[in-house]
Amino acid sequence: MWESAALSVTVFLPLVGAAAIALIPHAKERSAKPVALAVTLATFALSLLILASYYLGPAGGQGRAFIVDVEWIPVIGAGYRVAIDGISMPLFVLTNLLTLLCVVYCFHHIEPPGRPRAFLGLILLLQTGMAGTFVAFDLILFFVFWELVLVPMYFLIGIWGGPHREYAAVKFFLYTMFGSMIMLVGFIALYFGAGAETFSMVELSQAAAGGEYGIVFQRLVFLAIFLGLAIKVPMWPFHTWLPDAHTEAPTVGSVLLAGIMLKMGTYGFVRIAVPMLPEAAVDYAPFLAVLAVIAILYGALCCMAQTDLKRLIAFSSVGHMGFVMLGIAALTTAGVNAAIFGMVAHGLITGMLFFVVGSLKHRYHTSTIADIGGGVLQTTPRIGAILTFVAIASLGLPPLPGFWGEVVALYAAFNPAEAIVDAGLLGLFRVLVVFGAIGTLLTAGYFLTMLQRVTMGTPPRRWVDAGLQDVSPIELGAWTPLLVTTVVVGLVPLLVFGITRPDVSRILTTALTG
Amino acid sequence: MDAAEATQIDWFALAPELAVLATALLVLLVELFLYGQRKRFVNPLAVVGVLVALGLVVALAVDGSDRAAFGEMFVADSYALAFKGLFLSVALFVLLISYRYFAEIRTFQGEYYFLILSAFIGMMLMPSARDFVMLFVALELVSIPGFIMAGLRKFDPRSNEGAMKFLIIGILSASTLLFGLSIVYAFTGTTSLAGTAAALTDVTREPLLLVGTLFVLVGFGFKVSAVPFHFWAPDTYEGAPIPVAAFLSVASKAAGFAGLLQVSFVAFEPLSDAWAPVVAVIAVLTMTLGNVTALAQRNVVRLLAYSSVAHAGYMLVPFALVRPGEAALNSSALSAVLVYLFAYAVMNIGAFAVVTAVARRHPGRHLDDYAGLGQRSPGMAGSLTLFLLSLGGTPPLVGFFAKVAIFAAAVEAGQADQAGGYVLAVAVVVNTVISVSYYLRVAGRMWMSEPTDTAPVQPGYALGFAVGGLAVLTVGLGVLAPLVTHVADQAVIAAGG
Amino acid sequence: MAAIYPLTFAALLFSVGVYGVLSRRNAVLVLMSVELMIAAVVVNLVAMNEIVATQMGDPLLTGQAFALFVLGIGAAEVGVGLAIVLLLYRNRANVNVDDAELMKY
Amino acid sequence: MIAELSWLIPAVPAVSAALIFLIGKRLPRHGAEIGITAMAATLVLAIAVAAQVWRANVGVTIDPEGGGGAFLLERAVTLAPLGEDIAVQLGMRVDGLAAMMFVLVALVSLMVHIYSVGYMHGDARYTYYFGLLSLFSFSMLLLVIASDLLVLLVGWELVGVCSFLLIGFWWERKEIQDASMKAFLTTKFGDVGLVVAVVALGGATGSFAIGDILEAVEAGEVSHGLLTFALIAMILGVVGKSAQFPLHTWLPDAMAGPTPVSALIHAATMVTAGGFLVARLYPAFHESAAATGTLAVIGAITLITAGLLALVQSDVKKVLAYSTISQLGYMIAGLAFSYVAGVFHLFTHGFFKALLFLGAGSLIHAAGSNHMEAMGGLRRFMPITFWTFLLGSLALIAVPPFAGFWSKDEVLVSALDAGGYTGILVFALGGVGGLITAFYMTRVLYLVFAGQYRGHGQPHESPASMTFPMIVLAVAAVGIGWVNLPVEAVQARAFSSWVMYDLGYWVEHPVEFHPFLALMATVLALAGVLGAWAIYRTYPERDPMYHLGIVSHVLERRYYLDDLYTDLISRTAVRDLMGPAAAWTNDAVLDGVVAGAGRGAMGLGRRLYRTGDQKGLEGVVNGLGVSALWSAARVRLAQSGNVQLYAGAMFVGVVVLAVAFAVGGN
Repeated sequence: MWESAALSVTVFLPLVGAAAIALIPHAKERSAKPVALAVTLATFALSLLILASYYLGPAGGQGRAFIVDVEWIPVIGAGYRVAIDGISMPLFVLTNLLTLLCVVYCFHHIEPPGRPRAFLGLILLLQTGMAGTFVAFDLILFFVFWELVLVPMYFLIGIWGGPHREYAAVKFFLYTMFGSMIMLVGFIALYFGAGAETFSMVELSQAAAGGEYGIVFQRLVFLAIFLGLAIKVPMWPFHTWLPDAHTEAPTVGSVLLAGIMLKMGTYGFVRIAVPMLPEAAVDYAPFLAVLAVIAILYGALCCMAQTDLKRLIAFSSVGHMGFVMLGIAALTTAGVNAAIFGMVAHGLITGMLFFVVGSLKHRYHTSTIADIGGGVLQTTPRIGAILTFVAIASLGLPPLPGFWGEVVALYAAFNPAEAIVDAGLLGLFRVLVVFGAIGTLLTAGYFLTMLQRVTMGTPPRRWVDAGLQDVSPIELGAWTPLLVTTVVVGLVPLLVFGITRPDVSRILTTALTG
Repeated sequence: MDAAEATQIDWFALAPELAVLATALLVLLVELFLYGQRKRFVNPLAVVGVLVALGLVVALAVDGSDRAAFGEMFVADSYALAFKGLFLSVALFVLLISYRYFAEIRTFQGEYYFLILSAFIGMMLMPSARDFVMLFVALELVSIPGFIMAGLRKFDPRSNEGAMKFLIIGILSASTLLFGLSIVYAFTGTTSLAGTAAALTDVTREPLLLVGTLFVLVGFGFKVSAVPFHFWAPDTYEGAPIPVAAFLSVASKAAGFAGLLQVSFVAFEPLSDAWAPVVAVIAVLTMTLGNVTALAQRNVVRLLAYSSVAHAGYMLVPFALVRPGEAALNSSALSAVLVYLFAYAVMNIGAFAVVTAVARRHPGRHLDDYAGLGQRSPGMAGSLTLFLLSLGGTPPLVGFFAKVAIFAAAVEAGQADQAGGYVLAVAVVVNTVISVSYYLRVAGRMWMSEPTDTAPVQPGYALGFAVGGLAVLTVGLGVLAPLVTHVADQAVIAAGG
Repeated sequence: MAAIYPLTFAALLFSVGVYGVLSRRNAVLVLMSVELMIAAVVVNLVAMNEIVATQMGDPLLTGQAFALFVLGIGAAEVGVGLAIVLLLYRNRANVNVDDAELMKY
Repeated sequence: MIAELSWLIPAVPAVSAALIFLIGKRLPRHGAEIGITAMAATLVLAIAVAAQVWRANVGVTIDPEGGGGAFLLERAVTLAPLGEDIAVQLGMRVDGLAAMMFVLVALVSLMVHIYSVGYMHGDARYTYYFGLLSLFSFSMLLLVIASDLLVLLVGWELVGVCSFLLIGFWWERKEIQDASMKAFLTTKFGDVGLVVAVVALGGATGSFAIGDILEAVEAGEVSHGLLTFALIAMILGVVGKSAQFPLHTWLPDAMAGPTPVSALIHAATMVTAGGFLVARLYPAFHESAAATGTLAVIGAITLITAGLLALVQSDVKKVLAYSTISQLGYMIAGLAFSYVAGVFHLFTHGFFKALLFLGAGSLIHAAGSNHMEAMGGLRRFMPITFWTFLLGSLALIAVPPFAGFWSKDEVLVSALDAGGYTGILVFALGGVGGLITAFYMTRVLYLVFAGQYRGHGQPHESPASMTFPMIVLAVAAVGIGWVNLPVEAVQARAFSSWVMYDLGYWVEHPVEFHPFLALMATVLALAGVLGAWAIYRTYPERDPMYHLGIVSHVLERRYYLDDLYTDLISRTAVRDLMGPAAAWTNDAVLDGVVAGAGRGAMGLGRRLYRTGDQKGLEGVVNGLGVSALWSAARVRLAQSGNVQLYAGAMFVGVVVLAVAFAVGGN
């Protein structure tokens, strides 16, 4: 019973919650918050239970567990197939954690026009979409969840966002939609390409390992799927929707966008693109790697030009996801491990960054660096300290999580998969490693500059007089879990590497060695 | 066949049509004896009649056996029943939308309901017709009431104008169709679809014959408003009463597709390799032109009109994939069209329903009338958002699975090495994105800008029920997609005599 | 009798109708041109029934029957058409089809 | 056996750091007590471990063939599996080198803790300061004890950040912010090389454990090219961290931080991490002549240029900073030829340079200024400071028998023994460097302690909390060199065998003691002292010696030549030409390059963003949308509203299609 129901309940509980919130009468708007809190809390607790029983249960901490495989649309062989394994687990838990904290944060502040009912309803809807994406084992189901995410985020940005919100929202929606539609075509091609006409990811992976797909076919379909995923990641040069979306989005919107939604793209590479199109993956690996490194350097350089905190962090995401993609492009267990670790790290740290910047914006009514004018460490010492910590964490200071993701990705790129070496591309990858390492330097550069201009120095008079309030208890409540998790995961990387490694190596060995 | 069997009639097979016919006459009669406010009670009457017919259709479906009448000119098979079910449900919702609208105009209610019911009789005949004569009769039975209904707002020059354009283009295409038929008849010597198919399998393809078939297709192209036969649609929709616009954009279009299906999948199937490419071009043109033009629209009804043109384009894609003798491919193409029609009916009527409701306060139907609707009446705005997103093909709404069906058909064809399949799929993708951009503009207007007036929209019970029900269907049929796909998959054309 | 004659005749008739529809401003004349097109169809059907029936024994005289249907429905259409033209006239005091362009773009 | 507990050595400061940050503020002494107790405990442990290693290594006789036999304790737990067969291990690698570093770090850190109680007294962020000190000690010890390159990298980066935070401790002032940024980013630039090196070594050997890597290298499993590449990359890291030419410019600026911090981080411990790293992987470096050659050249250039720069500083801390750079140059150069030489100099230098900095701190504390013009005659006011400072200076000048003498001598000897271009280069420049060192230290001594007090404010001796550490370190500065006496009387070359990683290697590479050479070095040093004495003796007030009538006159005359020499050589040549020249190259060229690089990156970023991102990519995306709307505006014109045009379009369509159809159909 637990085995079969747990995942579905956890995924759809927020949906139910959203419905419940929608039914709250307009007069009792406020009571939406506690409801949402209760729902997300329950969801998070459930996901922790799942995590626990994944280890203590028969799965013993590897392989797929909580498998549900029900016929859904027999005509096109799509089923309601959900399960969870070592690759999904960290992201799944992270999703529920971040959403919970976002809801907590909403007690502190919701951007105008307020309307907590609608806001929280959308957040919960979003949660279902994100969590579902990570546990779906059927391409159509995956796609449904994947797209389900767009709509609430569109409204979050469009209604609660900044001055250019509508432009940003539409751009976000259209850009991503375009990619995913192409991806859908790719999925359907996979369906007809395999002998067994099914959308089950597991069977398709097996089919691929069995050499069902011709190389030309693989290359075509990989391109289609790549487009969808790359736009979501976003990989250079498909990233232009991201800065606008992040800058305009309300705080928790940015948090979820950066914290979870970007991971959906990279997760797609690990779960779909590589296992189902292995040979094409090998062929395209160098291009992925090059794009990734371009993203690293490019993101860092663009950050140096930013005058707006949120936009700066947005571009920093481009760079960080570059490291993730570099790891994936290496096509080795270490690389994919590093990628997943990098996703978790980026989720925790960048999520936290957006929280802090959001709070700054809430206090200063601007996120422009020049207007804040430095001295945050004096006006609001705690926030300043937290910002410093998170920024340093984000520039990949060991032993905080960012470091493990980056350095292991570099290691993996230095020793890419056999197939790549056989293709005589070892040299290319090793050169890329050097450039990637230079990227870390640039990252440190702009983050420190940012710190210097924001936290250090003496604050302008007006802010001193404004008597800004330091961290509020609610904010602290929303942030402490993140900060603690960041430190713990950094000190004990086993927490993530341990979970992911067995399944990653299983997937890669089946995919690459047949 | 000889005259004897030609005159056998299976009344049970005809029962739904007869029920609607009876209702139509009854409505016309009863309305004479009702005065003032009471006239509006003809609407419930019509509803009851439609429900009865629907029950009969279900009964036929349960009975399951393929029935025929008039020497198999008329066949009630699973395909026909599926369509009849669709048409009657559409009729139900159109009636619900019409109730308040016409009760408030207070003119020609009897005539209106009579006309619309007779139009639906025509539609119900359409999928059952297995003979060009019957097909033509059904087609005209749909069109002629349409002409009148479009002009029903006699006092409104726009309405007249719309009706006139509709009429002229309509008659032109009808006569084109007939001319084509007469030519085809010259080559086949029969008017039955199956007979035509048989005759065409091994015929020398003279240009004249091909032109004839093309003329026939053109006749239906007008009905489904495919480019370049679509010009009437926006103007007519704008002029017509909104419920009629809904009727035209969904019901009569669906009827057109039903006819087109029989013609192209049965009668002209042997020549498909000749005309399919042409249809492909038409399909791409239609969806692109519809979407691109819709981008520039400020009048919501016109916007929906162009969007419905675009959707016709999507629905034409499977026709472009038909190949002679490839049963598997063709059947999946067929069911793709069916799925899309079901989905399209649900979401488009929904959209028009909301527009009707809003138009009560803002007859201008301008985009700005929708500003801040989300705060004025969240229910309406929410439903309209659902319908628009569904039209844009967002999962898990029903429109998404319709798109999937189209993609599937296209890609399957692509797999069966017609590269054209992939091209069409990509064309659909690009167009979907374009379309989403203007759907989102409406949605954004509703939620993201401040309301110009604060009074909520009062749809009234019938309309409210219609909107709610359709919203539920949009989500429900999305999540329970099998319901639709299964029906579509079961529906196979039993080629009559 | 060779099929080509009636076919050519019908085609010409049809073309004349089309020309009329496209060129005449007066709605009534447009409708009359439509009648020409329909007439072309009828000619075709009857003639073809004659020729084809002789080739492949068609007991039901389909073409003839079809021609009757066409005539009937064509009449109905034009009837409705005239009604609408009348309506137009009432609201606009002329029946020029090309003046009717309230709705465009 | 106590060495098993070595993991406590970094653990204790870590705990103390956590405690200080959490509860420090509420304690009576605001957290200082925690830090001091913790470091004391650490020191005890360190000494115990060191003693055990000593017992194991010193005095054992080993046959030349056998080799090995040096004390080595490795314990590790897997921190996380990274890939198929590679993991990162949290472990300790305790050998002589580690034990030596334990003692050095623990002792200096403890002294600095105690010293800071007085020095930082009353500062607003007192607790934060002590927290950072403990954090730094932890990081440094982690770096030392690490058995895994990744963990070592962790420590390496952590000390960098601690240094960043401590330099920028008074972050209100712009120049201090800039200094801390410059320090962090310059070292980070070096770290790029280190990261690449670590990744490369790990990739080449399939393990990040130092032991495995060394084994693999010695077994020749790593291709020579790859090894050299990795080591050169690593040297980049060393250059950055140990402030070697040309990346040394951050260290003088780092003096903006509190002086005790300079003593701990920028003199004794962190900056020596580079040398430590080389020593850690010495067997690997020993495999690659290219790497060692690079080390030698870099070290040589650094020691001479930095020495020259020290001549022209008026800020006492700056003098010490440049002298540190120059001494680090000695270490690196020494490591190029002899393991022991470099490590030994690292060891002794740690003590006396820390001492000198603490002394400088005490001076600044008293005079309220860094500038030697504002000092003078302080000997009378602060005797303890004077004497300890003097001892430290002697050690630095390398006057026998003070600590510096033995270690620097070791460097020169090994360079000479090694011979070759690099050897000669290092030897020659090292000799001259000795002269310069002596020159500037003497100059400092005179300017600060001799003559009258020229500053304002009331100079006074520093409190006991500050003088005590200086005394302790002074003792070390005097005596620590004797642990490696070359004479057989006591335990000969105890230090060498103590820190040696492989006693067999030690047998193969004995370092002889050349009395003549030592003498020459001493003479050079004394020459420097004399030169300085000759110049600064009379600066700036009138020297009573002038009033001794004829005697002084004769002395004056007798000193014509002397003056000539000193004027020409010392003052003009050395101080007025070479010094400024070097200073200019430093500030204008090297510093310009470093800063320029930063600005360049910024500029590039801006241009890229404006044109590339916002115009290019963004333009494409928006362009699509715009073009769609544009075409919409055009296309809709077809909907003219005229029904006959509609019909026309329809028939045109029919005809076109019909033709296409009729032609293409068959």
